[in-house]
Amino acid sequence: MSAADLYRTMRTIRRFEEQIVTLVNANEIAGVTHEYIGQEAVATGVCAALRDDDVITSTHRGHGHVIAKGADVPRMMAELLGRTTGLNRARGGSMHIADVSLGIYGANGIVAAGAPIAAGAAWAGLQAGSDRVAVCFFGDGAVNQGVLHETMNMAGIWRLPVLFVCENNGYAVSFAQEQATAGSLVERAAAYGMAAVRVDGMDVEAVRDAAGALVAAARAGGGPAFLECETYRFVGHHTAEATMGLGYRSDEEIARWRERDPLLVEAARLDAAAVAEIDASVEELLERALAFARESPRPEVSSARDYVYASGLVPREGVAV
Amino acid sequence: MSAADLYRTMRTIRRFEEQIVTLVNANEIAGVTHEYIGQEAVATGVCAALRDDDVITSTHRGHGHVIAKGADVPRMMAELLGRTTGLNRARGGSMHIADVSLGIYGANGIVAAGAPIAAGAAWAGLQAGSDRVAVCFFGDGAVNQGVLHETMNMAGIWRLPVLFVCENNGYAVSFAQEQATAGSLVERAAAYGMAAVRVDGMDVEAVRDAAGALVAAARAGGGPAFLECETYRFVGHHTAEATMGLGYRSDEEIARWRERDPLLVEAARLDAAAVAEIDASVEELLERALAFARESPRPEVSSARDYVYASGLVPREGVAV
Amino acid sequence: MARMRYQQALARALRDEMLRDPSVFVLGEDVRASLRGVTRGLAAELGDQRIIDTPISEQAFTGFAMGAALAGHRPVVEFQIPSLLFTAYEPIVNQAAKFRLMTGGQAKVPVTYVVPGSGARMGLAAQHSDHPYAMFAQAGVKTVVPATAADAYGLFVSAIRDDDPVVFFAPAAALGGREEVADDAGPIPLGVGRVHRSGDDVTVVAIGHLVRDALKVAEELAAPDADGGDPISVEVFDPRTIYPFDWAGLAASVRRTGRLVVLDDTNRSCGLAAEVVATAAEELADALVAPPRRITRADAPIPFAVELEVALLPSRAQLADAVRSVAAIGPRGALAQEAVR
Amino acid sequence: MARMRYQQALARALRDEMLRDPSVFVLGEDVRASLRGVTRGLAAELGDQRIIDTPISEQAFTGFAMGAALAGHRPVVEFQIPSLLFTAYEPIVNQAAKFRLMTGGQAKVPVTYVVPGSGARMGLAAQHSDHPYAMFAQAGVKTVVPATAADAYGLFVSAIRDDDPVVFFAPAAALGGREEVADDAGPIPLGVGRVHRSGDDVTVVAIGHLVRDALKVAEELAAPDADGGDPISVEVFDPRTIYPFDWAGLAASVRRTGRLVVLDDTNRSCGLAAEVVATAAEELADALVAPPRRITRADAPIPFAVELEVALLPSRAQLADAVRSVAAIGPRGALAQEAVR
Ligand SMILES: Cc1ncc(C[n+]2csc(CCOP(=O)(O)OP(=O)(O)O)c2C)c(N)n1
Ligand SMILES: Cc1ncc(C[n+]2csc(CCOP(=O)(O)OP(=O)(O)O)c2C)c(N)n1
Ligand SMILES: [Mg+2]
Ligand SMILES: [Mg+2]
Repeated sequence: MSAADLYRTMRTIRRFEEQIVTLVNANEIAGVTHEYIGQEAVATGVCAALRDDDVITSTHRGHGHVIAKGADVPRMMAELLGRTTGLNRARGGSMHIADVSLGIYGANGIVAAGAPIAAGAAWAGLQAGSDRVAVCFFGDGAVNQGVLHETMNMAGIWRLPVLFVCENNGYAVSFAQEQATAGSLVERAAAYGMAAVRVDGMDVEAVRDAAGALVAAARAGGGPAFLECETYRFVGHHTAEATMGLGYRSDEEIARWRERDPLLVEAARLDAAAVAEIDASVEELLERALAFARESPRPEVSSARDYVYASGLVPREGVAV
Repeated sequence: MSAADLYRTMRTIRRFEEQIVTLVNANEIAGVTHEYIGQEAVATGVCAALRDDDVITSTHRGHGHVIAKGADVPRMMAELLGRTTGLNRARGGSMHIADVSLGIYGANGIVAAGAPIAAGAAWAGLQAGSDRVAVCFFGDGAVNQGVLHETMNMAGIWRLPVLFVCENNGYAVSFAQEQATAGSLVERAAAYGMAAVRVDGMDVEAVRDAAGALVAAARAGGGPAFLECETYRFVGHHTAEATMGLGYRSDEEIARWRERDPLLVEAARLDAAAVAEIDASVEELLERALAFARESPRPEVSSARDYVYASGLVPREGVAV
Repeated sequence: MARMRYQQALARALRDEMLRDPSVFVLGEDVRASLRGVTRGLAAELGDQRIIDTPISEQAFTGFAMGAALAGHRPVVEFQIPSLLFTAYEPIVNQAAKFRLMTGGQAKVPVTYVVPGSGARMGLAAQHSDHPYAMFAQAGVKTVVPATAADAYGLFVSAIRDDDPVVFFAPAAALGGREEVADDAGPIPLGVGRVHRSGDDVTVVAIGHLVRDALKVAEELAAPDADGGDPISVEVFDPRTIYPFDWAGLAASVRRTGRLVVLDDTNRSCGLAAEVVATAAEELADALVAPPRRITRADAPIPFAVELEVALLPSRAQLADAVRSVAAIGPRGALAQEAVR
Repeated sequence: MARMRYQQALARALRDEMLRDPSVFVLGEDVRASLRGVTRGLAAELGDQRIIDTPISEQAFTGFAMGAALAGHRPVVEFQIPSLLFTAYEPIVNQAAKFRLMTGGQAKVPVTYVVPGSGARMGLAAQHSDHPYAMFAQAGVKTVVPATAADAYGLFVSAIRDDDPVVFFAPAAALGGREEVADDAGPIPLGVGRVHRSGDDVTVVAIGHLVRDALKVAEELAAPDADGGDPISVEVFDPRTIYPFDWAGLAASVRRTGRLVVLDDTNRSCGLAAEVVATAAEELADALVAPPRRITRADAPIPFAVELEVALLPSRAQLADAVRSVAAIGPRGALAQEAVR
């Protein structure tokens, strides 16, 4: 993927997220969303190393991963606005957004829950004789969830082509990573006998290169690997944090990291005209996406119990009929 | 603890377990029990490094730990025979045997479940200004349970005085440790920033010395530590295995390990007369224990719903009254 | 006497108990920053060892609380979202709640597990909208779902002081409600319901935030309807504690009204409403003049789109219909009492 | 046609499905050695990648199965003991069972979770004696509890072929039972009950191993009793599937008998018996001539001593008493049908 393409993806994620914040604040999107602002280089760099048939599992902070893996942006927007044209037909929303046909096995509301799902998908790839890989994205907070360890062990003993991507943005909500985590993350992963690498998560090319090498090794039968990306979120944990005054990090700290904005880092490698052109086309895409979403229908209330079972079973209502 | 005392404890465990097998086979004990035969040096060596006010959490294979921590053997026997004089008033049996007054927070039917309980007890010790420690015993199978990792991390960041004792007997039921576990056990623990040591689990003095050093460091504020004891169970996973023909290990392998029987190893360090005297007194203890148990009353059926709540609440029966 | 929000009442109860009893401490995610609003200011006031931020390790910190409890503490474990209880079910139900029985009464395990925001919250979708109190009642674990600020205060105090594990659900939809809480408010015993409104015709059992809905419907039905239909006198009974349930309170109400409708925001199947209706059908059959009814959540995960979410939750309209339908059966008011005697 | 034990029927169903469909594979602890007897010989016959021994990592291997299912496989996940489902509840209920809804129908998640030995087993004590099927019904997850060998065969086949997550409980106390299983036995649909014995006076709903007890009691009561009391004609209805439940089958039976007793080995509170009784009270009130009754496990963990264990489990004597008590109310047999019309 070229520098321009990397920048374009990051810009799309950034502007998508900024729009989402506006729409949540305007009550046009229900619930809360967790923005990927500041971390764009991670999803973009990692997914640049992936093929369409590779699988990813994502997190509560999932829009970036889903865009980078190639999901349709207008249908993402429609999903978040709760429209039937949405990727998940308005059933998923931000925290469960998915496109299984693109190997996107879903954002996830539960920290670290995507890890074993990715491992199962990776195993299935091996069974099918394919060299596809599965990438499991998770935050620094997730490294203390037992299921992640269980999964790293299983990937280790069965030499599954799983890339564990830890986005270390320094915090799990308010809890600082160094306080939450004994030892170092890469050592933890290395103890399962897998390659474990740390990379500058604000430099999309560095991420792409590191991920590319680990993915190539996994495709070649080298088993699982672990990539820690040092990154930062420029905004609150979620859209509701703004009014909460949690005060767990300083304005200076945020400003310091903003200097290393991954979009600026990559834009500096392009000429200004190219950047401007990309920026303009991203605006156009997002306008189109929003218009598409707004024009799309809301779901019928009578369909509220649809899509629960594949067998056609319809769940019981809450009143006797 | 002297060599004679170490041997006495191991001999008590061994003979207790052998009696239990006989009693289970004779249907005098209900259910299944998991024998500690072959692993006596671990519980004995570790508990030799402990004080009465230290806490332990144990496993499904718990009799050895409970005896080594000082529980009353006749009351253990009574418990297993389902008598009201039992340690747990016939409510616990083999898999839940406990003596909270001696810091024995229970055998446990769930693999690795004792780990966080030990950590909580260790934290409470710190709060009380005490230098007591908590020891969490578990098998090699438990190292792949997520909750153990979560606990090691918590013990690491809070520098809790917990000694994690892994009894690596090579198998989790039928599944060989090397196949089940990626990387090495001590490296896994070391990744949490704790001292991690491997010791010959068939030599009680080696275990005692290694545990003693780690316990002393923990008492002095050094935080958690991990001790892997290489050991072996000479018998099946549980009393029911005998008839199952699982065939996951060879007779040669068992014979090889039996040569390193921890009782023989320690007996060799004592003179034969001392050994004979200890053996005789252990027989006497066990006869007394069995007699006590057999003479003790069975519980009243009318008490079946007692002891569930501390508040005095009595659970509902299964029929309307 | 202060009028306060439910969430503030929880915070006050916690602080009062922590000041009263040094063995009480809090364990959970983001509790120092007080993401859920129940621990605000406490870390600064009481120190980091009384308000402990945990790593994202629900199984371990739940088990940890049990260990600390066995060693003499009274932990309060905060769960940031309700479905985390799924992950912590084993250490709560299989370890803490069974320990006393398993050891023949050797020890008590006084842990409070609190979810300060349970149930659907408009747009949080399937994994953040559960209200899973019935699964604890099913296991015989003490379970509390207070509806109002004063009840939240008194029941949180009781939960913390209780010598057994208690799971405490604060419904998200109730957190903003206000009520007077006396300056010298004390504990409210577990297992005792509250009659929010007396009535003669129909007993409505409502739980948590649904009490508000039940009261609204009761008020509406107290007036003659548009078609000139008779007013219906509804008694609103809030069990407050799900386990143990106040069966005596329920019986007293149903024996007077002869009719029962249960409004419950767990899934329909094997939910709390099932238990209440089953018990009434079995044990109060002689008092019932009409078949008991349930209004519950549908048996389905909550979809993201708000209109779909609302469609699956129990509604006032459903309740009003059910109350009308049972009120139409059999004699009413004092008459009913004669009839069943 | 072969008479076989329940456990053998499970093993045969699994093998048949694995031979038929290469996407079926097994994941669990000690499944190659076949500790639980369901996978005997399969690793040797079908290879290590079809029968996979897992580390002791229930959360991870349960989630792993979901990932493999999304990628086209049909995993069968074996849990060695019932309480392991507590640990795996999140990945089953919150992940696998919600995935289809959450993605608006993008994918199916055909995983079977099997416990080949659930419930109390005489002396296994509190943590190994649970029979937690109601917690899956509560969550709307397809749940099967077959009572006999032929049902175990046909329902296991259906569970594996089903495109949704299915939790399959084989009661420990049923594993030894024998029944004819046809050589060409096929699937038995989920959600369809079985009338084991027809009767006119009382419908007994019995689940899993309790079907045997219900049949015994039905037989006893079919004869005039020692005091010369009238024989009672008991219909024994086994829903076989707990979710979805065969409400139509239940209704058909209760509409004939007018009386209902439910025999269920989950805890009393919010258990399956509560759901059945509540539904009957609400929806079949016009047919019931006597109040419905429940015989369940007590709301308590199982103590070790066998006499205490037995005291907490539902018993034949309790069932017989309950059946007699309801049979004593209202007109019997054909008369009853007239009376309720
Ligand atoms: C198992 C689990 N525990 C707690 C939560 C609540 N929660 C949601 S996001 C979050 C913090 C996650 O931190 P991290 O993994 O670092 O991801 P980040 O938000 O920084 O991207 C928490 C505690 C959850 N969703 N799942
Ligand atoms: C969480 C959990 N999973 C599975 C089981 C069933 N089980 C009981 S003991 C055991 C093997 C344990 O192996 P290990 O930890 O090595 O201890 P050992 O039996 O060798 O002493 C298994 C799988 C259980 N009790 N708990
Ligand atoms: Mg983070
Ligand atoms: Mg072992």
